[in-house]
Amino acid sequence: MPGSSSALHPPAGPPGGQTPILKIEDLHLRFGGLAALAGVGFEVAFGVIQAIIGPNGAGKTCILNCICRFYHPQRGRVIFMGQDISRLPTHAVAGLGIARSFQNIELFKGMTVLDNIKLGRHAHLKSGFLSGGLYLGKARREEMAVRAEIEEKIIDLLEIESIRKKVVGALPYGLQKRVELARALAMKPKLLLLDEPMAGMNLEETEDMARFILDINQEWGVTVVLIEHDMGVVMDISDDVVVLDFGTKIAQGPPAAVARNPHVIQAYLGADDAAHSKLGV
Amino acid sequence: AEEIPVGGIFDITGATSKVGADYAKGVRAACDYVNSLGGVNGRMINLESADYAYAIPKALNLYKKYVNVNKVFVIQGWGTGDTNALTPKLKKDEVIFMSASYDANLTNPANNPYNFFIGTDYSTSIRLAMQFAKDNGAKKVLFCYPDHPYGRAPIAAGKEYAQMLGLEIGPDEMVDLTATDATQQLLRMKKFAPDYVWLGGTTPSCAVVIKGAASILPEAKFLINCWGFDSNLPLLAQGAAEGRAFGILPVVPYGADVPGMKAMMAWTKGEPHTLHFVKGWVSVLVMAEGLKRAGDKLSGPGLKAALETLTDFETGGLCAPITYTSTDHRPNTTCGIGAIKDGKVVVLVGKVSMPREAKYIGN
Amino acid sequence: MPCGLFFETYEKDEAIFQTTFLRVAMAAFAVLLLAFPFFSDWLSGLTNLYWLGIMTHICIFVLGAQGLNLLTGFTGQISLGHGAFMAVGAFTAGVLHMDLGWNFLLAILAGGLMAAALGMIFGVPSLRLRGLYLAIATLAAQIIIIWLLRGVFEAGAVEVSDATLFGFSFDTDQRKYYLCLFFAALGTLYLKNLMRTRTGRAFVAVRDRYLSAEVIGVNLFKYRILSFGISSFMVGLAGGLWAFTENAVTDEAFGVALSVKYLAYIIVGGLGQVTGAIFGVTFLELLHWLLEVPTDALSRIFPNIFEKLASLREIVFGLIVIVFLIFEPDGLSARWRTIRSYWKLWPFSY
Amino acid sequence: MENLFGLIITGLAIGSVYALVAMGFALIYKSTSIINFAQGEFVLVGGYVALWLYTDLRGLAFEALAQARPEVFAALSPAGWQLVVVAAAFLLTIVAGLVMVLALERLILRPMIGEPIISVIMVTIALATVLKGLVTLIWETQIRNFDPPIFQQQDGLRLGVITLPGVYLWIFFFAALFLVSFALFFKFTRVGVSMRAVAADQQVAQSMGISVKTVFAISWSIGAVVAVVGGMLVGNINGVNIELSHFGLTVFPAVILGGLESVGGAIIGGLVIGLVQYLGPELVGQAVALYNRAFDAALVTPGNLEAVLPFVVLIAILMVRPYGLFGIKEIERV
Amino acid sequence: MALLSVNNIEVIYDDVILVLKGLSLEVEEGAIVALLGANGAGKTTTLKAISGLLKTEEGEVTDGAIVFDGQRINDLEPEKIVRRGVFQVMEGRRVFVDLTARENLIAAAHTQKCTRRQLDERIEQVYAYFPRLKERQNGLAGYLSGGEQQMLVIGRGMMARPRLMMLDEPSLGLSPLLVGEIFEIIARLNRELGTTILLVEQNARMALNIASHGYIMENGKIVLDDTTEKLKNNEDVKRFYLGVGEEGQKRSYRQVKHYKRRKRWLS
Ligand SMILES: Nc1ncnc2c1ncn2[C@@H]1O[C@H](COP(=O)(O)OP(=O)(O)OP(=O)(O)O)[C@@H](O)[C@H]1O
Ligand SMILES: Nc1ncnc2c1ncn2[C@@H]1O[C@H](COP(=O)(O)OP(=O)(O)OP(=O)(O)O)[C@@H](O)[C@H]1O
Ligand SMILES: [Mg+2]
Ligand SMILES: [Mg+2]
Repeated sequence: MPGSSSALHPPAGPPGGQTPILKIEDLHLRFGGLAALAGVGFEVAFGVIQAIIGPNGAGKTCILNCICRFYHPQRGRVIFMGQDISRLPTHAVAGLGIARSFQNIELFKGMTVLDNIKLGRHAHLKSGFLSGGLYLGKARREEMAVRAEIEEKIIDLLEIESIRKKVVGALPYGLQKRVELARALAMKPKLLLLDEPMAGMNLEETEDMARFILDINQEWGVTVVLIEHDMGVVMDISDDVVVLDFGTKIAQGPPAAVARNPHVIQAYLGADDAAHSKLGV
Repeated sequence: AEEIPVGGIFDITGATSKVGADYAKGVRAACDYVNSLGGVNGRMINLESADYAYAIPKALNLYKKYVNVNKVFVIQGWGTGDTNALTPKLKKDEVIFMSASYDANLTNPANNPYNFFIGTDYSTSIRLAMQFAKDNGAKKVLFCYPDHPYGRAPIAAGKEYAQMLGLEIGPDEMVDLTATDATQQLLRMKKFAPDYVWLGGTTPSCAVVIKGAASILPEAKFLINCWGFDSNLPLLAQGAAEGRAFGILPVVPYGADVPGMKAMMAWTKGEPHTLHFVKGWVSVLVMAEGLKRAGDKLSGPGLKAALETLTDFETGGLCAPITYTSTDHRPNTTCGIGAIKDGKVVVLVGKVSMPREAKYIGN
Repeated sequence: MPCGLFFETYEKDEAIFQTTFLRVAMAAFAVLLLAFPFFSDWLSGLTNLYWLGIMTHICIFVLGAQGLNLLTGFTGQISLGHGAFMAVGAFTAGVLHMDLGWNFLLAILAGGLMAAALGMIFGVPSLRLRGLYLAIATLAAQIIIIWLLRGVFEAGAVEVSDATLFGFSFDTDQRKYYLCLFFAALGTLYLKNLMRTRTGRAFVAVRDRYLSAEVIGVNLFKYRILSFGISSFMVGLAGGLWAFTENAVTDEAFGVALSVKYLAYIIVGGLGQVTGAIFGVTFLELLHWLLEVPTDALSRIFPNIFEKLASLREIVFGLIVIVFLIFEPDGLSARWRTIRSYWKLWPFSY
Repeated sequence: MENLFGLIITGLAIGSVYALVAMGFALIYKSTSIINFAQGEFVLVGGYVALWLYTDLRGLAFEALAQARPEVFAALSPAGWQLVVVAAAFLLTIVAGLVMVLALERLILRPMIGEPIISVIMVTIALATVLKGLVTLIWETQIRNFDPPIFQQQDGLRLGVITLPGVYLWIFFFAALFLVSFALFFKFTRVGVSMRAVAADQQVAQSMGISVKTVFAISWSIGAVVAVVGGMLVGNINGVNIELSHFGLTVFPAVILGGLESVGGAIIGGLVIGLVQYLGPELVGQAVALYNRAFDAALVTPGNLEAVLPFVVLIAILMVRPYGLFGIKEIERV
Repeated sequence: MALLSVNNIEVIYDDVILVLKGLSLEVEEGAIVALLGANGAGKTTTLKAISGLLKTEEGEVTDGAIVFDGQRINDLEPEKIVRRGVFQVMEGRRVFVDLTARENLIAAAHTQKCTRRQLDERIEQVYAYFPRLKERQNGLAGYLSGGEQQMLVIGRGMMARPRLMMLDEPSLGLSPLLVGEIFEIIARLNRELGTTILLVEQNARMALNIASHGYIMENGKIVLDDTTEKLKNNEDVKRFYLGVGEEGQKRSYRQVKHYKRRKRWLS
């Protein structure tokens, strides 16, 4: 329910949603002889859950890396809320409201959960090395405000109260994934990029994660780009699916239609239904 | 009777320990020797010695310990590093510091009232060396030294004096204390073709230069400051030093035929030592004489006053007679010049000296 | 959890000393430090060492080591150039005070800033270099700076008079000790605070995983350089204090050996822990000096093996450090944390 | 200018000394990710042990032999015996180096497996103190030299006015020998891959049955052998003294320049640093002279340039190639 | 007698954290056994205890025994255990990032005394299973995509030809097509080479399909163990691991209720 009073962030962008929140135009990315992306383009509408699927090595993660300006494509543009971000430095992208989680967990292993999440807020905080070191007045109030907000909104939503003082490195995989999501949420995202958030989770946790993503999308109005190999999840929660293979888009459409596409079945899904999802079919 | 506490700051294991250890042995042996003769005015010298491994912070703390805990008023020190770091404190605490850094800067009591040492200061040495070169027909000289306070200290004085003597001076060269080769410096020197080269390094680096010069600068001769000239030089230079290397000898080599050596030889039972041992030994003899003259005024100023009464004090020929005055702490302006003969250090000229000119005090 | 800690406010939860035990312990420690000069003579008589001087040096090195820990422990950039940065601080402070007559406080601040500036210049390669490559690039800083000091400025030795502030002169060892203690405490507090706010977290993020830090919005370049800046400022400040406590600055005091020693302090103490620098400096300095006691005693009994004893002392020192690292590879502060967490839950450990 | 050739050759010769010492670093780093700060002390130990065997033990051995079996003693000419002694000292030094490092491995390095790299590096720093202490304890600190020198001055290489002492040719030879043997060793065994695997991830390597201990032992042994041989050779240039260990620091630019994990790189790095030390000051001197002439200035070339130029060049090269010439670029990927 | 039997082991991390609390399981020679459980239940810890890798962390087996092929292996070094034929394919795509894909495979054959030819053949075999790896064989493993790294990790296990292969979440991050294939490959390894398999999986349906026996663990203990046939029909397993709804039909992720559903067999 967009606009609900409990929303942490008001839904961003025009209510009509005519202009897409994210527009990828003709991305080309080469590594030596390997074309990781060969002219991919698609749009992501405001407020949707957009899935990207495709075989291993198809270039899904590369797209996210291009959006975050971590990879620099040889050709093509990335347009976020009407602004061309193809020239920005990596760290500036975060300030615009693009947050992501990573395929191989990229948490700060030696820090506590709380510190990891606080770090997500980095781009939105003000204190510098002088005021911070003195820890008086503004810097202190700012810290306290962040702490309160993280505790009351994010940690509460993701149900990780009990581990917030733990050092991230020793947590089980599934919880680390959740902390990563929490950190991304702390970035006040308008667009949330999730790279295989359900990988390595059992059914129950996958269900939890799906619920969180839906909540974030529906209640907070955050647009989500979701890369996931669990087709059950993709089918159930996404609004639109892009299918990649060898760096090109081979299909796009509503989940049900995509799943019937013979190209997609041949390149990606295979015949064995049981392999599609942890969830019983 | 009461003991006289004396501090000792030595380098036994550090970077300069290759000469520092033997110097320390000299100091320690001499203290024992003095005590064996009944001490000073019946008081035994109690030497508190410690190794500072050429680490300045450690020297500083050792100093503070000696002054505050052991209540010493005289310290046998070692190198440029500790001496420079301690100098301001000495003035404040009125503590006598006898080091092996013979920097001329320390001989001016106006600036450094509590510093004393027994060797010919580096600036006087370099002047004597220039004089020696001039007397032996040199026209062109050049200065080669390490980029280190010890190396740099006398260079200005040397140049000024060489100029006065009408010698032509070539561009300076620097050879590191740990160098294993000096070809490029020698090649540059070759362009100037000096007759004499001043070497202000330590024995290993001087040996490197002299060895390389055998083929590059065969004509040149070398004048070596006191820490670069000892019995190791001929061994390291492998024959290249024969007849071409001349060194400043502030003290006589161990085993030289002078009266003062007998006691030393007897005390050390003939076990061979380097020149540096002798330096340490003499430093204590001079201190002991000062203490003796100070009588009951056992304090920094007391010892200072006593040392400043030394006039032509004889150390049994171990070094030139020593004189300190309240305005001039140069021990003497005389030293020996050594040469290498048959792989041994020999005394070439027993005494070269120059007048004690007031304008050279402290520089 | 029956025996955890619960806090009513976030404020309390974020406090530095969270339990009564800790607060009491810290207060006791502070009193001990403040009262130290009053029983140091007694200690000195006992051990034939000058403890006030040793403690003063410990304070100065703690300040510098906190600086290096910020850079190496928290930001993950090893520096082998901190000896030289300290020299810059010391020389700058000394020369400004003596030649231009600057007040000592201004002079040491300027020394710190000068060191910070140089630190930042030599930190620029950190933009591209990692790990040991960066470490050796900072070793280059060490060599080049000392070369410049020696060769170009012919700095040699500079004498510095005592520090005075509003007519009060820090001229006795006791006063110098308090001065250095004050700055060490200030530096420690600053670091502790810094590390629990935005900037500090960014440093740690850069250390742990600079790639994801960047994606989160941390400007890598800025924080890498900033870390060099603050770190060399602190060590430069330590240099300034050195100038005013020892009244002399010589380049020989700040060689590569000092840089390596700084690194040793924080590794032995515990990288990335504010207590690490304190523990490390204290442990290594105490070990070093306490070994002097048996060496000294033995060399009185066996004067002939004085030299051997000096070598032995070095060997024992090295061996103790090695054995210590084998048993406590994460440094002393790791042990301290274990003890602390034990006390937190006391009497219900486990 | 006429000396340029001589400078280049000498630069390369000095460079080969660095190369030899640097190689040990690279070998150890390659499989353990540890920079061994005690490498310079290995050199020191090598120098002293060789000297002791060669100078002190020789006399004793000869005496014993001449007494026990005079006929054997007479069978060889003094020159022949000299050769035997050199060879024996050489081999025994290597053995001593191996014994030392295997003991170190067993007692110190093995317990540190799996601990933070920086702590292990710290251990090597402490180890340096211990080794230095041992050397001063056993042999005291005085300067000593090989007497008679093993690699005589006269069989050096004459290049115009410059004579390159024979010992440099030997160093050159050994550097090449080691390089070739390592290249073959890594080519024909799978040890190279195992070493790099251990460096990359000790735990995973263990999960594949690679014994981290064995790999550590192998690489430390090789590293130590290279170092003690280096010490023996370097000790012949200008005698041994306690400062022989400074090589540990002076070769850092060479190691880094070549790229930490590359043995070949260490050699190239060493040679480049040697050249920089020998050509750099010359070039700077010429540049200053040109400037002086052009602007009628009187600048002096700063002294001791050869001490700083390697580091200046190092930083410059690292800015272009952050992993040295042949080092492995760290994977940057999310 | 079982090839592997784990008797009542206890594992403690950092001297304080008790993770396995008396866990026992058995794996018959030639069988495929599945080990299922929630995150943090201690599955990985169990495998590490068996392979000895626990010793490389701050973990310790404090009680119980692990017997492989009739011999106790608790106290052996990990490399010795590998030599006896136990190989753990670690979770989390732990490839050697600085080595090429091919070198990763070579490293895995460390314990195998095989000639260069045989080595090449084995590598080709792996490539036959994962053609994508062949294309990327000379690329540094660190630059492979997540799925490619996963293939490589499994390929390494194949290179070692162990008697007992322990796979920790092999299907993680693979495309559905490959997930199907991976399980087929596992079954084939078991069938053709006779490799005994201990499989930790989150994709319970696939795991139970190819395994003959299954263990379910919670909180460091085995709470349920049976043949897979029976497990598949167990109501709790169906509900919490296989995702079959109350009435036996498909559940949807959208319908997940907004309250915490925590059901544990114990506690
Ligand atoms: N930095 C890089 N250097 C070289 N090759 C790369 C790099 N990054 C990615 N690649 C290659 O590009 C291709 C696409 O990689 P990408 O990570 O985008 O795949 P993906 O679609 O996310 O696959 P998966 O589902 O397995 O994670 C892969 O073949 C990968 O090996
Ligand atoms: N090195 C470690 N130090 C401390 N605790 C650890 C360590 N490794 C794991 N743990 C703890 O042990 C418990 C079990 O972890 P383990 O990795 O075995 O679970 P798992 O069942 O494999 O979970 P997942 O499905 O997430 O892989 C977890 O609570 C974890 O926090
Ligand atoms: Mg991917
Ligand atoms: Mg696991």
